Amino acid sequence: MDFELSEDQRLLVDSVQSFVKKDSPIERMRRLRDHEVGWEKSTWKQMAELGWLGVLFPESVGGSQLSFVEVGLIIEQLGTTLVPEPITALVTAGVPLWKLGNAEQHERYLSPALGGDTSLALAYLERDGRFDARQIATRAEKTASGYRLSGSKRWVQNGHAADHLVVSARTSGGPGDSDGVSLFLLDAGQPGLRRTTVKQMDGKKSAMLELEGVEVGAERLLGEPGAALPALELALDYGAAATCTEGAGVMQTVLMMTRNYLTERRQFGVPIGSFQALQHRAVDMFVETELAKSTAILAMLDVEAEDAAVRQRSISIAKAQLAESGGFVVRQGTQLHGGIGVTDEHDVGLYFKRMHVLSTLFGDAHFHTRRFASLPSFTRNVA
Amino acid sequence: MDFELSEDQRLLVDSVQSFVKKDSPIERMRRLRDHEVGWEKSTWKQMAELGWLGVLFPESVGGSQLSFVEVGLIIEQLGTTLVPEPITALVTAGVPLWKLGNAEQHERYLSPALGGDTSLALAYLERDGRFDARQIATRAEKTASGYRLSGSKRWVQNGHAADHLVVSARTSGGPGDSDGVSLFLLDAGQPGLRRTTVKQMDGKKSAMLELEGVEVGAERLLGEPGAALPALELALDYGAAATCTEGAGVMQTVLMMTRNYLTERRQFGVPIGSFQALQHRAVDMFVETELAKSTAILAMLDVEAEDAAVRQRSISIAKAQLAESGGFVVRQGTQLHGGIGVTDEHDVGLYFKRMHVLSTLFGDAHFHTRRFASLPSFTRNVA
Amino acid sequence: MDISFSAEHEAFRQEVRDYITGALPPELARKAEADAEFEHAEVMSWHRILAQKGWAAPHWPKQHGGPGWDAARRFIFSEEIELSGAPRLSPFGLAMVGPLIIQFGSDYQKQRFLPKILAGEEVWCQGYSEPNAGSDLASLQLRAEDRGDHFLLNGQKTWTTYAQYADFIFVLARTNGEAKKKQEGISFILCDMSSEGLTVKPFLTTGGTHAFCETWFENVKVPKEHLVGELNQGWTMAKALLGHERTLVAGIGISSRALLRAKRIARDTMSDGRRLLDDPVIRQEIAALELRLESLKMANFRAIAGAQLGHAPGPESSILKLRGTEIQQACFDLCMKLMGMNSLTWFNEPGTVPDREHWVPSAFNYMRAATIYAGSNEIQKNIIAKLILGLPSA
Amino acid sequence: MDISFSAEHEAFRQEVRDYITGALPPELARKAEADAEFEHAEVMSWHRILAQKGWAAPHWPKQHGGPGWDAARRFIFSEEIELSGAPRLSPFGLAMVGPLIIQFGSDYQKQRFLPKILAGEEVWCQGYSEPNAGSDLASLQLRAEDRGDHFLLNGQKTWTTYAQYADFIFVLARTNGEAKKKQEGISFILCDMSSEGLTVKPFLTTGGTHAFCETWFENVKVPKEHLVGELNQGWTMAKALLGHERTLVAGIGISSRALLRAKRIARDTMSDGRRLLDDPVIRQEIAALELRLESLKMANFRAIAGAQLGHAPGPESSILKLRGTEIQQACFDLCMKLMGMNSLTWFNEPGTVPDREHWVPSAFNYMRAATIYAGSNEIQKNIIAKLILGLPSA
Repeated sequence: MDFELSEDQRLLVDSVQSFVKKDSPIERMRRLRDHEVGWEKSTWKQMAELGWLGVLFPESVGGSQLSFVEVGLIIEQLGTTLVPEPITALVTAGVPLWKLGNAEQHERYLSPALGGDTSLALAYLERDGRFDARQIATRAEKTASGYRLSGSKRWVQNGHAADHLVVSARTSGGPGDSDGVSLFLLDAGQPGLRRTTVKQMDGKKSAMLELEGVEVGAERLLGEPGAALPALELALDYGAAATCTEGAGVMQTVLMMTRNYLTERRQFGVPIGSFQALQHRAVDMFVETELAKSTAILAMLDVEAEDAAVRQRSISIAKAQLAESGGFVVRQGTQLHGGIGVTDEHDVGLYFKRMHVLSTLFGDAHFHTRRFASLPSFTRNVA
Repeated sequence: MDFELSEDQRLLVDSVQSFVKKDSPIERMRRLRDHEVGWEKSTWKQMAELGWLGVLFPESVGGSQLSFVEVGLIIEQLGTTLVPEPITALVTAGVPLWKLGNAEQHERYLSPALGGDTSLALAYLERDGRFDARQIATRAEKTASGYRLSGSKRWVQNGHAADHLVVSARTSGGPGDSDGVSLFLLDAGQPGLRRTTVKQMDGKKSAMLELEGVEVGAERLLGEPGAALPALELALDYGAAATCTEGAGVMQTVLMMTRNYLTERRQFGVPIGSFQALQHRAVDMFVETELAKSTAILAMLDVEAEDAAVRQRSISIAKAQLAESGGFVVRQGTQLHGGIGVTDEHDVGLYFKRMHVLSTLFGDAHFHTRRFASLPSFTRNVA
Repeated sequence: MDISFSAEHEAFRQEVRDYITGALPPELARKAEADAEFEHAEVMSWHRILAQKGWAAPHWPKQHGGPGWDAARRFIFSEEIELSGAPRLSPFGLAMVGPLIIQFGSDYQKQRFLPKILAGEEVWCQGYSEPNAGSDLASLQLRAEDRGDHFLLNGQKTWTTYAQYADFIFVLARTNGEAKKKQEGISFILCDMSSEGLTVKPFLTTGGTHAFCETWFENVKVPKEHLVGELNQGWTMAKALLGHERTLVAGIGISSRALLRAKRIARDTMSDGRRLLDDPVIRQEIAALELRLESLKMANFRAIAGAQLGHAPGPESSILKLRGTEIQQACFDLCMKLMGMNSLTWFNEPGTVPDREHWVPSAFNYMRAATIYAGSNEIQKNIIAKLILGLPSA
Repeated sequence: MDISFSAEHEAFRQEVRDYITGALPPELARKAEADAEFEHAEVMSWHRILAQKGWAAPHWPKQHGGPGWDAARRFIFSEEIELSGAPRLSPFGLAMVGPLIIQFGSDYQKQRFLPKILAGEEVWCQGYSEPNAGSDLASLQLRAEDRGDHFLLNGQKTWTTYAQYADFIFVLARTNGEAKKKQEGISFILCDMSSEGLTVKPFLTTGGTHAFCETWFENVKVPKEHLVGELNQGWTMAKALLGHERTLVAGIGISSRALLRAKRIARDTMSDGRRLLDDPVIRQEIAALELRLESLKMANFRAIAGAQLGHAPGPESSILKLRGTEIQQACFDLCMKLMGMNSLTWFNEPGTVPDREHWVPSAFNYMRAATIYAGSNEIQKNIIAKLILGLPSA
């Protein structure tokens, strides 16, 4: 057991901290939320050059294959100023591409993204699917030369800007079946693919996709037909782990912002942080932040567990805790700021919104609590 | 809409208040919890003479048939010092006896109880039934002259001391069926009836019953065979309403006890009630007490609603609120008393225990929330 | 005791409901259905419709143009408006300064201001808080110097909601800087928003809509006859104003409407191949919240019944704002949860999600203000601790 | 980073588990299975068994008879004891005064007291709180007058848990009534319980078991060599004592065991014709609590890993007592809820309910003390607010 950062990891954290301070303070996110894309290619390239995009992936595709811990540390720090570049989208689309893709697919789709020249997105959510990757109606019919995809996808994070999209579709079976889920690689400009950009509550953008008989060659299929669900679920757990670490950064920031406000704001002739009821509320924020930071570590480490049940258990613990702790911290952070906390001018509202999005992406507390309770570990020694 | 007490009701409340102050302060309950029976016949008779036992029942059987509001007001005040006499047991056993019984049964079983000469108990719970009156395995087989009852009943409030017991048994159907539930009148000394007295957490006593082929005549059946469930469920709602009003008395007492302690207890040179965090906790106790008092009124009034769905909805609201508010109030009341709150010597622990029992009797929050959600009113305008 | 509204009151409820259905213009009805944010002009058009009916100011006495309703009717009317989703009228004229002028205003003030408030011809806003006087309102700094026939106002007010639309603002201003206690030396003054030296800067809420403003006063002249009550008695005025209609602050109708919305979202959302409403865990969660709301409703009924009899507000009324705002927030939290990914939507993206869900995230965000404005819930608790529980001061 | 215990540590865990299974006498094992309250004599017999194994004082240095375990092993040992339901040894000698004597005691004290604490031959209790000095411990009044070769003690201590069984008590006493600050002028003194003038009155907890006592001192003589540390430095001693083993206060094993108990109750309880464990609402509720416990466990692991490296306790360790005690209470609340009517039972009625449920109501009641003793959670929050968040004093 060891929670110390290595020297390299510490240097990495330092470099991200200095980046957010200098190159991407919260004002940048505030500016970019009114921007059509919401993030900047130049910054994306800069991140690639800093080596941040490839940490998870093998050297053969241009990465440095450290571990998800490094990804998590980067995302946590980026979360402190809500840096908008689509790293989590890169991870969630990149993981199945890496795991299922062949060398040619890696070279064509993954390497350019790790180099900061392109960006990726994972399209898996549908209207009646809620958070379940198996509940999809999009179909991929076999054609002479490949597949024809028909259906629609919702809330594709970075889907509006991605150069390439990893899209789930059924090659067999019906909604809810585990078998028959396949993943395809689409270009942004693929004929028959219609993308609608949507501005989200948190100021980020995503896309709604309509697949109107999109024709692709067989080389766009990732792995074996119908066998992509495990890699897709792995990708979603990576996404969940990423939201947990970003959430830790958000919570720590809101905690300190609130603490500082309590110290500076005076009412009744004293700092309001001297009022015991507010002190105890701040302590509860602190406690929740520490709990969520602790489970974010669990998520970072166990997302790479070999046993899928171990991975799912840890991710569900962390994601459910994120929702509970994060919801509490941003609500109380807002409340303790009083009136200015509910103005758009104050930063706390930006974190409030982002935390809701993080709590929802890749499964909310209800979803993860249920998943946790359905794993064999839940009834160990009880059967 | 009118929540004022009538002049008569106010006089009634005054008389109960003066009784608990003079004749049954909390010390009496403390003394009687080590007593074999746990309550006193002389006091029971006194209550009958004060006219408190008959308020719900018609004059023909020796009551004054006012309304349940009067019963509720009496029980609320008795709750302030945890008076142990079995009024709620009288109500729950008396209601089906009244509704289903014939004149002879009334005269033989109900009137003596209202006169304070006997006491009653309702036996309906079984091991696998949880709070559901339909989930019973006890059987009443038809014999030449009547019925033979076999099975067991649990947690019969006042079952250890009652002279007569109203017992549910199946004359047809199986566990979970609505039809086939019948109610029988048994004497305490009925051959084949084995009673085991159990001391409860709250210091009261109840009984576990074994019915080992108890033979009774047909005149012991209440109403038509197999048709008793509606009256039984009505009785349980009366019981639930009674716990809500008793709970209101408990909460109000714990609130004031805590408020007084906060005012008197000094630490750090000041009354601890001047600490804002404790003040706000006390305010939350106050809020919960007011909510529970409000829904106790709802329960008192609507328990007599003609439409069973209206009655069930209101009772479930009140009972679920009792559990939530009551649990909060006694937990915080204990916490705010600090160390002495967890000693047996201090009274707050007696109220803590009783509140748990009240929250559980006649269905806990989980049971009542589910019942509430299963009523047609829950999906009105949603279907 | 009787828990139900009388037959007369139930008939009145039906009358109000029918009236709203008939009188609400189609465009407003469409917005109401989606719980969309209304434009100020839309709110005022609804105000004028209600005013023609004589229902704009339910709690004003008859001689000033009120409908002469009892407390139960006022509650029913308020609940039905909330339930309908129709615009809620701006409270600053109708519910705040209007009743105060009726109680303490001069004849001139009554004649000059009340008819135009009632008719919706003049819009009011409130100037209480300042950057350094929020919860600690008595520390306010806006100066009103006595210049013979007028006051000269200098300073700043914040959270002057809807000041950008307002014709008048009522302010608490310091008229005596040397009073012993901070609460003394404050006056209640009415000020024309078109006055020279008065500037307004609106800003956005976290819900993305305009509500708050900051308002600056630089040598703003206000005629002496715009002082309400006595000089330096502004604190008394402010307290009197707070006492009005304390039985309507729970927002029962707002929560009921949001809860019905939650149920409908759950009905129309699929999860695991079934309706979310049929997921036992979700159903229990909705039910638990509805139970809390029903409990609060009962506490509110107690308060109304007391008001019907002309009693002073009892302890049960002090909990209405506290729990009412918490439950309002919980209702919107629940809607967001049920919406799942759709809760990521923002109101300027029509068509992305069903109309019913379209404005929920904006409301969810702005709803955080409910436990802050009109005396934060922390301040409410301080007051209850002292005034009702009698706990000692720190 | 690495979240798991090393293979060595896992092997150690197995060793501990096997040892407990083998060493716990059958009668204790039966009680453990039911989570029954142990008699004092039973606890001490288990103490002596562990002492023979060399495991009675996991956190004592080797030269004083400790096993020389690292922080992880100490956590594992503590968790396994908690999980097994075996008696938890009285902390007053082993975990409190023992380590303090090791750190600050004289050679005489070390030789006189430590071996008998370790062997379980002498039992200790704690004399800190007084009727008027609970949370405000520094206000304590027990006087210790200097009488040359001895102190003369007069006054009263309360919450002297297990004083009825104790051979010695350690007290904080006032040795200088004229110190400027209350915290000054206090000394840490060891006192023989058989001293003349010392009387003990045990009383019941709400759980129906004996734990607390009140202890009176009337001209009790204590030899000077029983002063630990310097005269008037008792406050420093008390703070040092608090710093010991802060990674074991979350009670992870206690909660884990209670949660497993809850699941088994849910498995064996029928409702609506199915196992309660298969009721989706119940299952979600159990899972939600387990998730919280797992989160706390992770925070605890962080604290242990820090201690392994010899770091001072970080912020994560300060939350362990706070959330740990809340979760312990929640686990017993849950057991009670699942038991339904069986939760009305009391421990002196064997056979009424399954053995597994028999002691739950008693524990449920007494568990309320967890958020009160060892520095109430309110005091913990005051400390975190000041020391970690740096919030200003009132």
